[in-house]
Amino acid sequence: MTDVSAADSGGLVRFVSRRTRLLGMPALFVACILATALIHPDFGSFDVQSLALGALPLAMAAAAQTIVVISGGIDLSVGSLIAVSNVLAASLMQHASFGASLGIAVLILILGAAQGAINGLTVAISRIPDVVVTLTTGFIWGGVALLILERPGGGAPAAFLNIAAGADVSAWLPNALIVMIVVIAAIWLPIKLSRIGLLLYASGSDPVAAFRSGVDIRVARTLAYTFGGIACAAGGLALTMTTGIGAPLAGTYYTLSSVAAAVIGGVSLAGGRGGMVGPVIAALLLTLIPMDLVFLGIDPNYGQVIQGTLIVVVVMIGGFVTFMQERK
Amino acid sequence: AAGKYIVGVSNTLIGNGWREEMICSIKAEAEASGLVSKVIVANRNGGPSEQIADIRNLISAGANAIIINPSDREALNPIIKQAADKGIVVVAVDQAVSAPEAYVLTNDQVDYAKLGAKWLFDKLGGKGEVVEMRGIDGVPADADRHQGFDEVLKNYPNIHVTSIFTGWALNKTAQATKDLLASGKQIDGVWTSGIDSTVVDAYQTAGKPFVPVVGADNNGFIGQLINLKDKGLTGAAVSNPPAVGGAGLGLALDVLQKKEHPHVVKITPTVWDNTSEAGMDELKKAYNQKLDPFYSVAINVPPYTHYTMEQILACKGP
Amino acid sequence: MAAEQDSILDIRGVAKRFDSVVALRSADLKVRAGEVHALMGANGAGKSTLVKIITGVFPADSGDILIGGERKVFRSPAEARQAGIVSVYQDPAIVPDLTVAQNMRLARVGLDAVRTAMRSLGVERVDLSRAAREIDFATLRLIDLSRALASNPRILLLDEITAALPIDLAERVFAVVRDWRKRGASIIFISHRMAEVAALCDRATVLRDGVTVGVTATQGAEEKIVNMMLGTEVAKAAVSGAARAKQTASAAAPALEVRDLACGHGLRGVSFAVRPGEVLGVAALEGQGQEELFDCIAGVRRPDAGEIAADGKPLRFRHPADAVRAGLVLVPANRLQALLPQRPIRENVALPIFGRLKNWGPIAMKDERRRVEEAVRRLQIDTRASSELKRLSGGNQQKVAIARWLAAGFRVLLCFDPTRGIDVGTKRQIYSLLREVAQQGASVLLFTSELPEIRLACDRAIVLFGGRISGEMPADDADEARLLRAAHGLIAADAEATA
Amino acid sequence: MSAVLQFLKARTIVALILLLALFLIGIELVRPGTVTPLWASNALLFAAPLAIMGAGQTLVMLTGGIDLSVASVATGAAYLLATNASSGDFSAIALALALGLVVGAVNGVGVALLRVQPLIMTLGTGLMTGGAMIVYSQQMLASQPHVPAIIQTLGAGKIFSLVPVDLFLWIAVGALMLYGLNRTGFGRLIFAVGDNREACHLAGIRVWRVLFVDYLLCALFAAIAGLVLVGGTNAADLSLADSYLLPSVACVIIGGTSIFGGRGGYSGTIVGALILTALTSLLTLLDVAEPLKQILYGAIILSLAAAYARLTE
Ligand SMILES: Nc1ncnc2c1ncn2[C@@H]1O[C@H](COP(=O)(O)OP(=O)(O)OP(=O)(O)O)[C@@H](O)[C@H]1O
Ligand SMILES: Nc1ncnc2c1ncn2[C@@H]1O[C@H](COP(=O)(O)OP(=O)(O)OP(=O)(O)O)[C@@H](O)[C@H]1O
Ligand SMILES: [Mg+2]
Ligand SMILES: [Mg+2]
Repeated sequence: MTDVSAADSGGLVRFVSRRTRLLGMPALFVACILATALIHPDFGSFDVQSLALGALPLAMAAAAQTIVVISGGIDLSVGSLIAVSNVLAASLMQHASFGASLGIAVLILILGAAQGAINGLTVAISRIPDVVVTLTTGFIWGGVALLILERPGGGAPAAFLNIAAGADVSAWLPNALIVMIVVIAAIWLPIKLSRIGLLLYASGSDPVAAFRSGVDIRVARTLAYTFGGIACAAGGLALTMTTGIGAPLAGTYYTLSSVAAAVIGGVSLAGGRGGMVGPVIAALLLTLIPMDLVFLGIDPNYGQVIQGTLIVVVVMIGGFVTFMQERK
Repeated sequence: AAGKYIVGVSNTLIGNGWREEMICSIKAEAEASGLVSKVIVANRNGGPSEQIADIRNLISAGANAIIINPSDREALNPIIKQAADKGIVVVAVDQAVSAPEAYVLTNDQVDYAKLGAKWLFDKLGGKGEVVEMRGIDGVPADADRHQGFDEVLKNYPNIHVTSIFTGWALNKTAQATKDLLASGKQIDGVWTSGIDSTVVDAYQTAGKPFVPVVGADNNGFIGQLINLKDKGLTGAAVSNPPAVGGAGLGLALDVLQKKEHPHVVKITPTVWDNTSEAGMDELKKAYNQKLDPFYSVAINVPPYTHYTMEQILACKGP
Repeated sequence: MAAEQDSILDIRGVAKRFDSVVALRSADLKVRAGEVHALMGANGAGKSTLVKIITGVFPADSGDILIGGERKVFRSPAEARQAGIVSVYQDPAIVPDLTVAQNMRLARVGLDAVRTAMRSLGVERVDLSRAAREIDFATLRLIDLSRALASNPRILLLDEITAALPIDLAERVFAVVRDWRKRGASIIFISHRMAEVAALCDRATVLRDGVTVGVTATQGAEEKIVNMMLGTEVAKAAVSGAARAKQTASAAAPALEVRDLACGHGLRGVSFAVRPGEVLGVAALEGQGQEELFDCIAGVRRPDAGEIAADGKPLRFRHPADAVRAGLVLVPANRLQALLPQRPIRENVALPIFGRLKNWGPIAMKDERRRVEEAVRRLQIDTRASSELKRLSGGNQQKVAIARWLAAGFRVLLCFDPTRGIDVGTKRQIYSLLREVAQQGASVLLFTSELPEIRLACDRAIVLFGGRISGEMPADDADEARLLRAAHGLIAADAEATA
Repeated sequence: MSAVLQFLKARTIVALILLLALFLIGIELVRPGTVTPLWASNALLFAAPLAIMGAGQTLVMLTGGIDLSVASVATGAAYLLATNASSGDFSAIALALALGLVVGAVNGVGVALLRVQPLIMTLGTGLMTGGAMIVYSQQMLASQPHVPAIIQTLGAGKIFSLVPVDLFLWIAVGALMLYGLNRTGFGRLIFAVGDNREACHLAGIRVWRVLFVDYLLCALFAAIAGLVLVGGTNAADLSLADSYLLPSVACVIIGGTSIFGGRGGYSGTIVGALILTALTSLLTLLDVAEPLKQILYGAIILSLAAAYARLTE
């Protein structure tokens, strides 16, 4: 009889190609760090801290976008959700004690989940495409942020700000990096390790097949946006933590860059494919690029050109590697 | 010139003519002073978080002085303190920061609005319908100007105001102005937060009689004030020189050479109207037919800046 | 009365319409406990729709479903599964980006039970940690079935599960089905292969145009079933294989010649030639290099070695467009690869015409309509749901994939299992169509997983085994037994002797 | 009732126009005296550049892509025109359109041949174009920029002070788009590639050619829209068209084109652009606070989209 199991021959190739996909981003990142150290021999713990601090909100935004995109959607309200949490935190925490500020942070995470759930339910029930829903709720949440705080202001207790500042464990392991890893892991691992992750990947990959396998697509979509909302709220808190204030417009920069980070990090916009490590590293990479431009002392007018080129080239390299593998 | 200082610049709004000119003035001043070996500009669209990152990178790149156009009053304080602790001179230009370590050299935005509004309300004889064309909601400079506008408005109970946000965008302003003109709403005067010539253009294409307009010292608007005076355009330009950038560097270099300086310097704006002799003279003197319409005509801020027109137009640093 | 008492599943007057298309008018179906019940009907008769209604994919517009005498409406396949009613749908319901194991967890099915089922189907060696998209279609169908079996169904619905399976794998499915019948489960079995139905099923319910037209025991009732399916007149008019016109051995240069073609692990050196006006059949078990062979000739893959020549001219393809230009056109096995699901039939059929830059300009609408209508007519495509291809029934979609080349024109038609999921009536139409095409001077290379088709449609057959040709014979000698032996690599010498 | 629904389902564009009409009635109810011929004429004037940019965006989104560089291209074209006007109207216009072709070609090569995701490719080229314009502007501080009279007429002129001149350009673009998408081979291919790229490949179509031309056309439309815009504002700065990026995508989606490609068309985009422009204008005239305006903007589009989904699903 014929052998239909085909598991034997392709095994090694698959092993390697899977690993390259997994290791590609970290390898690229390490290469970039080494390049940076070459450009700027003084590269030290101070810069590592700068990198982690700068990437903190973007990493959260990228995490939020990743969760939603994996489930087959896209969230163009990420920036506004971040803004709402940011101004809410800054206005509530202004005169709060450290303990109270932690309580407020939890409250804001819950509110973020609620906002995300509203996005998700609207998408699930109305049958309006994700893009339209989140584009418009993006305007709505942006307006809400302006209602909460008309101009930049507010504040937070020093102890709260110090959570992400400095490096308590080791100079080379800044607190911001620890916060980033712990928070994103706390959001992502429960998804990844539970049935929820399965639901998200399945409904993103092939909603029809998922439904026929017994998945309630609407539940899956709502869950994805809800977790995305939590990650956005964490992003808003991170913004408060790193800037000490609330700014109603500060979130706007994160909508597109979160999508860029997710895509550069190997998440397919078609849904169902990708992980969390890639986008987070992509967020670090996107923070490293402007840093290198400063170190190189490049005419800032060329900065934008170079940044655009680099973003394209990174993705191109990824595509080329897959292309060569497929041709094999 | 064999300068010895490295100068860092942090700017978080790009594609904006005023900011471009500000950066050019910094480069020009660096060139003219002969004291600077390198100007590093960290330039991108962003908020306080991005700006903090940029300042950290400038510190790391070894800047002796950092000129910032701050995106927020408070948010940068911790990093400014860190920079000052390392002996770096930090100058905030255009908008203020509250950090005591920083030198602040700003155009007084509250005054900017006050002067223009006062001129307009007086011109209207203290009564009428005024449109306030603001910038972007949630941005500090816009909030400051609105505050100044409101303070003056309190003294004119018979002036009624409609506020519109233009986003400092040409086409949005054009559409909003045309919509207002088409709506048949009574308009007696327009105060703008900088997108001025577009409003005048909208009146022209709509074929409506001009009403008094207040704008900034943009080259295009100043040209209109001069050339359209015969056609009935009255208006005033309030100065808001982007050369504060270069002035900030001048100040920083003074401090680096151990000259004493007050920490806060406010440049009070001036008003040039086309209804008075003196104003018209100033306008004609300032107008530069060749310059881009959205570049400010005020290229120097004495006594801080030392460069020539050619140098700022070349926009080249050491 | 007694029969109704026995029925574990009793469907009465179910109707369903999609916009203007009536999929089901009034379907009745009674299935007894412990029987294999065939659900028969031409393409578009409404079989798949009925399956989806039973398992809660979408609701019926009217009618009742009784299970064990109780009225039931399931709101989702998950609910149906819990009630012991499980389906393997016509299109795979396996999520491509998840691993096999994850797919099982998704459906809340125990892995041990799945392994047991996979063993019974002979696919236990599939690595459960592989992503489903990396697994070939046939195996995926068996995994889908294993998953269904693992949830221990009372009623199992199999929608054309054997359509994409080669004989050997289909046999395993039959064995498993028989085994489950013995255990008391009821199986609803949908297939267009009469022989299978006769051998496996106890009774058959026949749908025509969304209405149940009859129920019969399957034993010896093939003719009757066909008549019920197609309506008597149509059935009589259908062309039989015997009407095939014999091809005289022509001296003309081969339309297509393949020499020592090798590609990857699958294809290790194959040579043959197809004459103009000839239909050459290709028979093989799963994975013997037939896919690589067709892909190479159609320019989809580049061969590692060997030569392809058309009309004596050697050709090298860098893109399928090169092959199309040389007149070698492919009807791929998986229709999803060939079709534009959101576009109308007309655009699907006309598609290849626009491959040439000179046709990018204004479309000659009249000429296009004529061509398309001609192709649609020749294949008798049901155009009721023509505005979006994905709304067509599976069989009609398959016909569109062939129709486009009739409209565009070709020299050699490469048909990879074109009758997969096509009803008896249409199958005969397609055979006669292939003959007709050949008679007009074109050539056909036909791979089919249904061995009896070779005799009906081809002039000559080659059999692949292990990436090489293991047998070649004239169609008259290509009975199932010989083909099977060659397909297992048993009669290479024997075949040469005949040739 | 169900007959009406049936009809609307078959002709989604009618549903969309119905929504636009309802919306206009709503405006007139909320603020009587708003919907006048002059107001309508202004709405058309400002909808035209958006709809022309939307034409390009429609082409790209029908293939399942998106072009985030349109705003930079429009701005760049406008800026090039203004700064080169002194060297002659014709050459300035040609230069502006050439920018569109160059960026479009780069996008096309990246997306079609190198297979970079459209979103990333165009995000990158958008940054590159914007950056290049900044570099360029530094050399042009004293270039005596102005906008040629012909472009001013195009972007701001009105015949009998009622019929906007750019409407004619829009009609030409619209006719070209509707004819091109429905009646030419290239149009068919755009839908086909968006629906199933692999199927096109197997049917012998060189997909990259289709995509390349597609992105080229999109950028060209963006450059044309930039010219209309700068005609309307009579001056260019480097953020001229920034505020058009999201609306150019939004009007296509509101018009019923799927972001995954293969389904939709330009007629929906036309109505989408009109709805967005009318909405912006309404919000200007409603004297409410900015945050509320934003909330209203989002909420109204969302409810229109919801109504549309109910009518057509
Ligand atoms: N989602 C849908 N939208 C519109 N029409 C549909 C849809 N699904 C099925 N139909 C139509 O319903 C009819 C019955 O289709 P169904 O898939 O049940 O046929 P079938 O008997 O399974 O045929 P086949 O043997 O070809 O698979 C067909 O005319 C088909 O076009
Ligand atoms: N990721 C990639 N990186 C670099 N080159 C690529 C990549 N993907 C494809 N190419 C090259 O791009 C060219 C075009 O590819 P190809 O012929 O497959 O595309 P196409 O004909 O436009 O579309 P299709 O293959 O879908 O018909 C080829 O020369 C191929 O080698
Ligand atoms: Mg079916
Ligand atoms: Mg190709």
